[in-house]
Amino acid sequence: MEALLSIWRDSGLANLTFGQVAMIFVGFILLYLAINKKFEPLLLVPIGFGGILANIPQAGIAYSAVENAFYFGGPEVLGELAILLGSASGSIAEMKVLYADAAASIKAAASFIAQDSGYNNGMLYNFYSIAILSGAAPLLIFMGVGAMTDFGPLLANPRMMFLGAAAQFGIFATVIGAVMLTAMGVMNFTIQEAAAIGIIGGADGPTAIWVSTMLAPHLLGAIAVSAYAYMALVPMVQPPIMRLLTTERERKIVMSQLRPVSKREKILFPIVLLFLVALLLPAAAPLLGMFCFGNLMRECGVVDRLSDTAQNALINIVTIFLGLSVGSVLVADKFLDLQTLGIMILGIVAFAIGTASGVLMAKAMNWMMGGNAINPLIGSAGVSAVPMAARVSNKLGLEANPQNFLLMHAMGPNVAGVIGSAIAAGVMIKFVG
Amino acid sequence: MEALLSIWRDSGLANLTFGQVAMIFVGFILLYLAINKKFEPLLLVPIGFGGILANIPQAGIAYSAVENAFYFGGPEVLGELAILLGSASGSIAEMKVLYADAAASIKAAASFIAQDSGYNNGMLYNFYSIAILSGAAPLLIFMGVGAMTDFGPLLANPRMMFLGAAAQFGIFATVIGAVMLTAMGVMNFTIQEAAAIGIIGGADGPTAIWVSTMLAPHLLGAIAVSAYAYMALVPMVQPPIMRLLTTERERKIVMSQLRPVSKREKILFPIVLLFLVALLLPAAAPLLGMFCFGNLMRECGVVDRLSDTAQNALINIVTIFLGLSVGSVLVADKFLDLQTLGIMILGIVAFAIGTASGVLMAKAMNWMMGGNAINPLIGSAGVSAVPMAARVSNKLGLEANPQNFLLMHAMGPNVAGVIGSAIAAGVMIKFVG
Amino acid sequence: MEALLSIWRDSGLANLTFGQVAMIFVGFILLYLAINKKFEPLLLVPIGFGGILANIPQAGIAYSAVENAFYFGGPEVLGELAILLGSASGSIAEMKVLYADAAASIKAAASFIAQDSGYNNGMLYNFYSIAILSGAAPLLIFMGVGAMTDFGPLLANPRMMFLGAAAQFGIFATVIGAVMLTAMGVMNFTIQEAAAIGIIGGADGPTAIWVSTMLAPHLLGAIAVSAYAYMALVPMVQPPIMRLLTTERERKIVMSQLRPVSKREKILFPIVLLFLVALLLPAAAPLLGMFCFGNLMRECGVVDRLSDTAQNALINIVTIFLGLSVGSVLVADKFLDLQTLGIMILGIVAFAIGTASGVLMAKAMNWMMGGNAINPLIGSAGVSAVPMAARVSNKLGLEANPQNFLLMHAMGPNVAGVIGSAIAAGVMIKFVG
Amino acid sequence: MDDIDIITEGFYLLVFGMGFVVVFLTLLVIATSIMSRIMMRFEPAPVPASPRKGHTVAASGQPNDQALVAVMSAAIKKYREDRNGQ
Amino acid sequence: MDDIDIITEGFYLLVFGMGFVVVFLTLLVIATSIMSRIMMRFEPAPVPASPRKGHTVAASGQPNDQALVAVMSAAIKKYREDRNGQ
Amino acid sequence: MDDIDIITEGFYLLVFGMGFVVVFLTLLVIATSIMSRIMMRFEPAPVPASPRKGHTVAASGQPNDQALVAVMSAAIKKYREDRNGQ
Ligand code: NA
Ligand code: NA
Ligand code: NA
Repeated sequence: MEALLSIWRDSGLANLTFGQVAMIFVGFILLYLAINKKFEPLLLVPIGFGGILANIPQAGIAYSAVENAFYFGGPEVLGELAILLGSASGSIAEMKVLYADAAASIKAAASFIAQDSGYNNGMLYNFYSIAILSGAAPLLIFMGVGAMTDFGPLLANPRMMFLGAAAQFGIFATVIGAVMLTAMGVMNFTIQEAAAIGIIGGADGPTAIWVSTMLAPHLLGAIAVSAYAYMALVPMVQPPIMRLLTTERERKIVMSQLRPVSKREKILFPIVLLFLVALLLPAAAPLLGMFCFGNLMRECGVVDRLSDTAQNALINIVTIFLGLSVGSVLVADKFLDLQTLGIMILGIVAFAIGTASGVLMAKAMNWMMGGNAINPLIGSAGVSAVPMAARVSNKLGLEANPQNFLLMHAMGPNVAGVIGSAIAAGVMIKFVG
Repeated sequence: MEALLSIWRDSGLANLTFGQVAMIFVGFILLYLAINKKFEPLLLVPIGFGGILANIPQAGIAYSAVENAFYFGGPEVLGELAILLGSASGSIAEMKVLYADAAASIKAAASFIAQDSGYNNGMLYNFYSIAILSGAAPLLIFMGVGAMTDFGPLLANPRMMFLGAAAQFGIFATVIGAVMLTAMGVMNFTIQEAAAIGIIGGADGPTAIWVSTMLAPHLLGAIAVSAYAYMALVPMVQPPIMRLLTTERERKIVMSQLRPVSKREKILFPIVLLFLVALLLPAAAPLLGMFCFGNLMRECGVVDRLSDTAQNALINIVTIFLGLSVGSVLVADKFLDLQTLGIMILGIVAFAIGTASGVLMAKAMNWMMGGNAINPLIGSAGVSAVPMAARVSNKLGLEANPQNFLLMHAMGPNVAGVIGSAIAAGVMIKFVG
Repeated sequence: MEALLSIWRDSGLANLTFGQVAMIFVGFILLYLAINKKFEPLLLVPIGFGGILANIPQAGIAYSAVENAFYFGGPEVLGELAILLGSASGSIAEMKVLYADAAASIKAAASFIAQDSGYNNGMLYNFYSIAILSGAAPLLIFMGVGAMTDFGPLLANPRMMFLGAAAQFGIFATVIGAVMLTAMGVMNFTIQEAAAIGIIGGADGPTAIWVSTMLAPHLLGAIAVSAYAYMALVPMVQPPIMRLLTTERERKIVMSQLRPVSKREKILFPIVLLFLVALLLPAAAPLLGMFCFGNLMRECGVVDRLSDTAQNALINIVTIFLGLSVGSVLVADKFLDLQTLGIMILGIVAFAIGTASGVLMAKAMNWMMGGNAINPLIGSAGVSAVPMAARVSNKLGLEANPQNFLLMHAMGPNVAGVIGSAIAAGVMIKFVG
Repeated sequence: MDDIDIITEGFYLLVFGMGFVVVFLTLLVIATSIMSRIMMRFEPAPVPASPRKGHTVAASGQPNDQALVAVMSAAIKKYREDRNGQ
Repeated sequence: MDDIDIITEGFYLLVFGMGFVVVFLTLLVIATSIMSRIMMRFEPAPVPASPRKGHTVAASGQPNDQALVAVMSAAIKKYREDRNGQ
Repeated sequence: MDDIDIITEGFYLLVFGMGFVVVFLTLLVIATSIMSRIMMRFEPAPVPASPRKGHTVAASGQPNDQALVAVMSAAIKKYREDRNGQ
């Protein structure tokens, strides 16, 4: 009887909180979007599933050993932790606050106490420590992305870089938006949080995760989910903005064919880029360094087996762990918050502004150069979201003129956008990190 | 001369103990079984080789830094450790006992002392910490197995689940066996040890490793070896039991063809399963959660590259480390024990009972439903051991009736057995963990 | 304005030291050699790139948390570290020395202090800890190399082992060279450093890295770079020596065809080798153990999927991390040193002596056996550098006699050289480690 | 007394453990059947009970397919070996 | 005061951040152009602007190639499944 | 004195180290030969001295094989690229 009762007492059903139900529902929505709507499934399937696992009651899969001791520990272990943390009341709420602010040595001691009482890090917490807390996973993803990126179209027409720069305006405009909402008392973001939210507008998942790990780790879940969700929404969000800001005639502009690019140029480009980053913005060096390393492996032609692995086995493995880890922070008290709503709204605004800035920059460049060399539709590809944004440009170009293939032309600003967001990320970390 | 002497003094030959010789011999037997008899070679080759490496005298490959200091350290480091551990006698035997029971903070301090004297974790000990102590390896294997599992046959006939349930009786009957042997004074198992031994009867290697890591880590070697060895013995152990419990006529039963199963059902099944686990038995959530995650990646159709990696590169890498790590605990003082003999005997008994229970359950189902819908030969497949047990069912079916292909029908109970053992594992951890 | 100044103050350009410029230049040279000259690109591309990343000013990518606190920390964190380390002057130079000699527990405490002030391990430092400090990466590379090695030609003619032994004379002669330079006051090497430098002559990258990690970690960069660079130089360094020491007639010797080798012999060979290592030189057991494990996986025929992974995904992943990690120690104060020059010179001498010893040993064997069974050109392959050295033998054989295919014959001493260097490595660690 | 205790515990484990396994899998049968029924209403059963991993199955009557795979697997192996060795 | 502070900080970030992005990418345009010009002097542009990853591109007019790939990918898949299952 | 010490150590290392390498490999020659002899009694040498990794070897007189591999490797590469890009 006692046993039956214990089964029931410790079952998920008897311990389910409203927050957990809500977050499991959020997880299902992410899985639905990923599987049925094909929203960035490579990330959203693991994130959604990780979110569900993290919210299974009583399982503590996403908690550290100390958190597990807090939630499931008896009076003995809680008493020891209260003494260690200097908690007067001994209430769990107070201890959690004290623990969050404790010195690293105190945290280590708390972990030892928890382990001595049989509480261990949950599996997803271990993944989170290794993949995200260490900063390794976004960097390795970026290495793989570098190994998958062909800078040929950008090298053939380097001025496209300006479109990639302009589209980052969305990032900084969003920071202002977040700051304004705070000033107006609607939301309450610190400048660090505002900066991390702005990066969503960079349309680059790993960059957003990397920045928010450093500037606002408690918002990681909301930011990562927004970033990937909006990257998937590119084909819906961008076209109306692009149509609004361009004339039919502009959309019909046929661009001149790209010049061939030599192998040597492709090999040297990641080195030139690394060189500039090293000299001007060391804060962006880890992210762009790994990106350039991946790209050099791809282009140099002598380490194809490493490049293959970086693009396949390694990036897939890291994606699985990164996705589950991001999912592990989708817990009710961090996610079900007015802030998350603010982040979602600001994120989409960032996106829209970035898209508009790119298109307007393309028009400005035509105006400045006094010609019609650039179809403004490719400006929107400057937000990154490779290769989706470039495909959107191509699609709208074909609508206006069935012979107008913009894909290759749009790949230039598209990959420039990746560089642009990484630079913006470095600036954020440098200024407010 | 001194140098020559030192070479000899520190050579393996001069330091070989009987236990090491015996364990190296055990390692060779495992390699022989794996290579010549094809006994689960993917695990038994690394386990056997790891066992040999762990028993090389003077190399300390499987020892932690502290253990290496105990075995090879001079009086100075031993003195420091004795003070830390509060050992009155300063004998290594006493210190080992004190160390095993020490608080986590003391263990960390002991490790610092050992490192300061130049003793480091052996390579296999590092693998063991990362793969097994953290609990990661069995979970990742389960993710890969999930990605390899097709639930179609089970979904086409969900009642096959009862066969997978019945076969788990072997697990619990074995617990009783272990308990009885203890009560009779023949062996001396705690209830935790009995539970961990019982799981061998689940015929599922990663589940057995995961449970014994939590309930009886000192028996890990014997339990893992038994589990994999008996999984390999399925084609020998099961047929006589199956023939004994069935009539020729029963064995000839031809089962009706399975209905087609839609893609959607396959996508939803891992979610339904996860849902039930979350609500009813959170203790099984890490194991079955990863299993469902792997299966969802397989079936959802939008993350094929992740599913491929989970089934190939990742599971292979984890298998290498898991195997070597299990091998690293095959040391004389833990393995060459009467308990190991008890575990081997109880394991095979568990297997036999599980097989019999599955077959009898199939007969009972026929009897209850008043028909001949189920060929009792597929009941034995409920023990898991995918896909070997299902092949055994198929083979015996063909013997009785050369037109009777039972393979697909047996896959249902077979994969149900995997779920059943994981649930049994969760119950064990919940009740005695 | 303040912000612009801060951007400038923290930019790479404003902080670049001469040492960093020089080391970045070294990185570019390594990339050039790897990409344009195909010098062991699989290692030298990641090493070169890692070297550049490690020397980006202000980024601290290759520093530990404590080092980052030293270089970038304010007076508060430096004050705390000075108290912890017992530094009277509080100067960074003094603290670095004290930290290097501090007990492991003090180092852990310093790391906590640094983390509390917001300083973290750089990415490359994390890779270095996991891949090299733990000793894992060279061992996993060796496992992969084992899985790629075919011992057939050696088994067909085991006496070729003597050539692999003779070529290791280069290793020990180099130790004498280093010792002599020290005695003459030209250089200043300890016996540990001399031993680590000697291993360069073993022409085996992972072995050299493994040994120098244990005997002379501060020379790791120079030793690893020399080892891989000279392996790439084999086709240039060896031929003149080989021509000098052989007559035209000797080079024309056609060797009798190799006997067929059975699968069983190939399976048993790694076990025999492991057995000898375990009995005679446990210090070499981790390295040769993993090598034998890889080879057994290759030959046993029942774990092909593990063998494939060890030869592809796993070794590629480890190579990326190992290369970047080695690159991370290419920092000015460790590399731009007279010692590095000494290491480069001694390394090439080791190589030359090893080549000569192999060739002379082949001639001696012909003389002792009173025949012309062995073409002395294959003696040089005994240095290892698989398969390049064997190809060099083949090429020179074809030059002398266009029908004389020595490749397979040279593969015997070639793989014997790998075993020989690993044994030499074990002896070094045993005697001076 | 210890002996009796452990026996009691063992039987508890047997009864509740086995009971739980049966109850759980019964609920899974029910949940799966409901799910399948709902799904079949939407989509009337297209895919045949996948012999995706059916090794023994074969019998798909396409010897060419088998031969092609055999040729290819050999060729791929050779290609890989050549590449590895370079 | 806090509100004003954060607004100031936000605008600083906007001005300096966006300014830095533009300056950096402008320098990158210049550096890339210089690099390309130097390279083109050495090697007069061989490789066509690689559609290496161009998915939509195709149109290489070789249906045989496509068909071969399709046949092979299917065969490889089957081969792998068979092997995995063994 | 230090200098003399390190020279002594160096020579010790030379003599004992090189000696050990030679002794070890000699024992390995002996052990391998014994093993091979025993094995050959059981199984009289079937597999030809594997040119499994022999890159230069070829000369197996089967140009078709080579061509097939070449075609296939190209096709596989293309297939992978297409897939990666999707
Ligand atoms: Na962007
Ligand atoms: Na089972
Ligand atoms: Na060598």
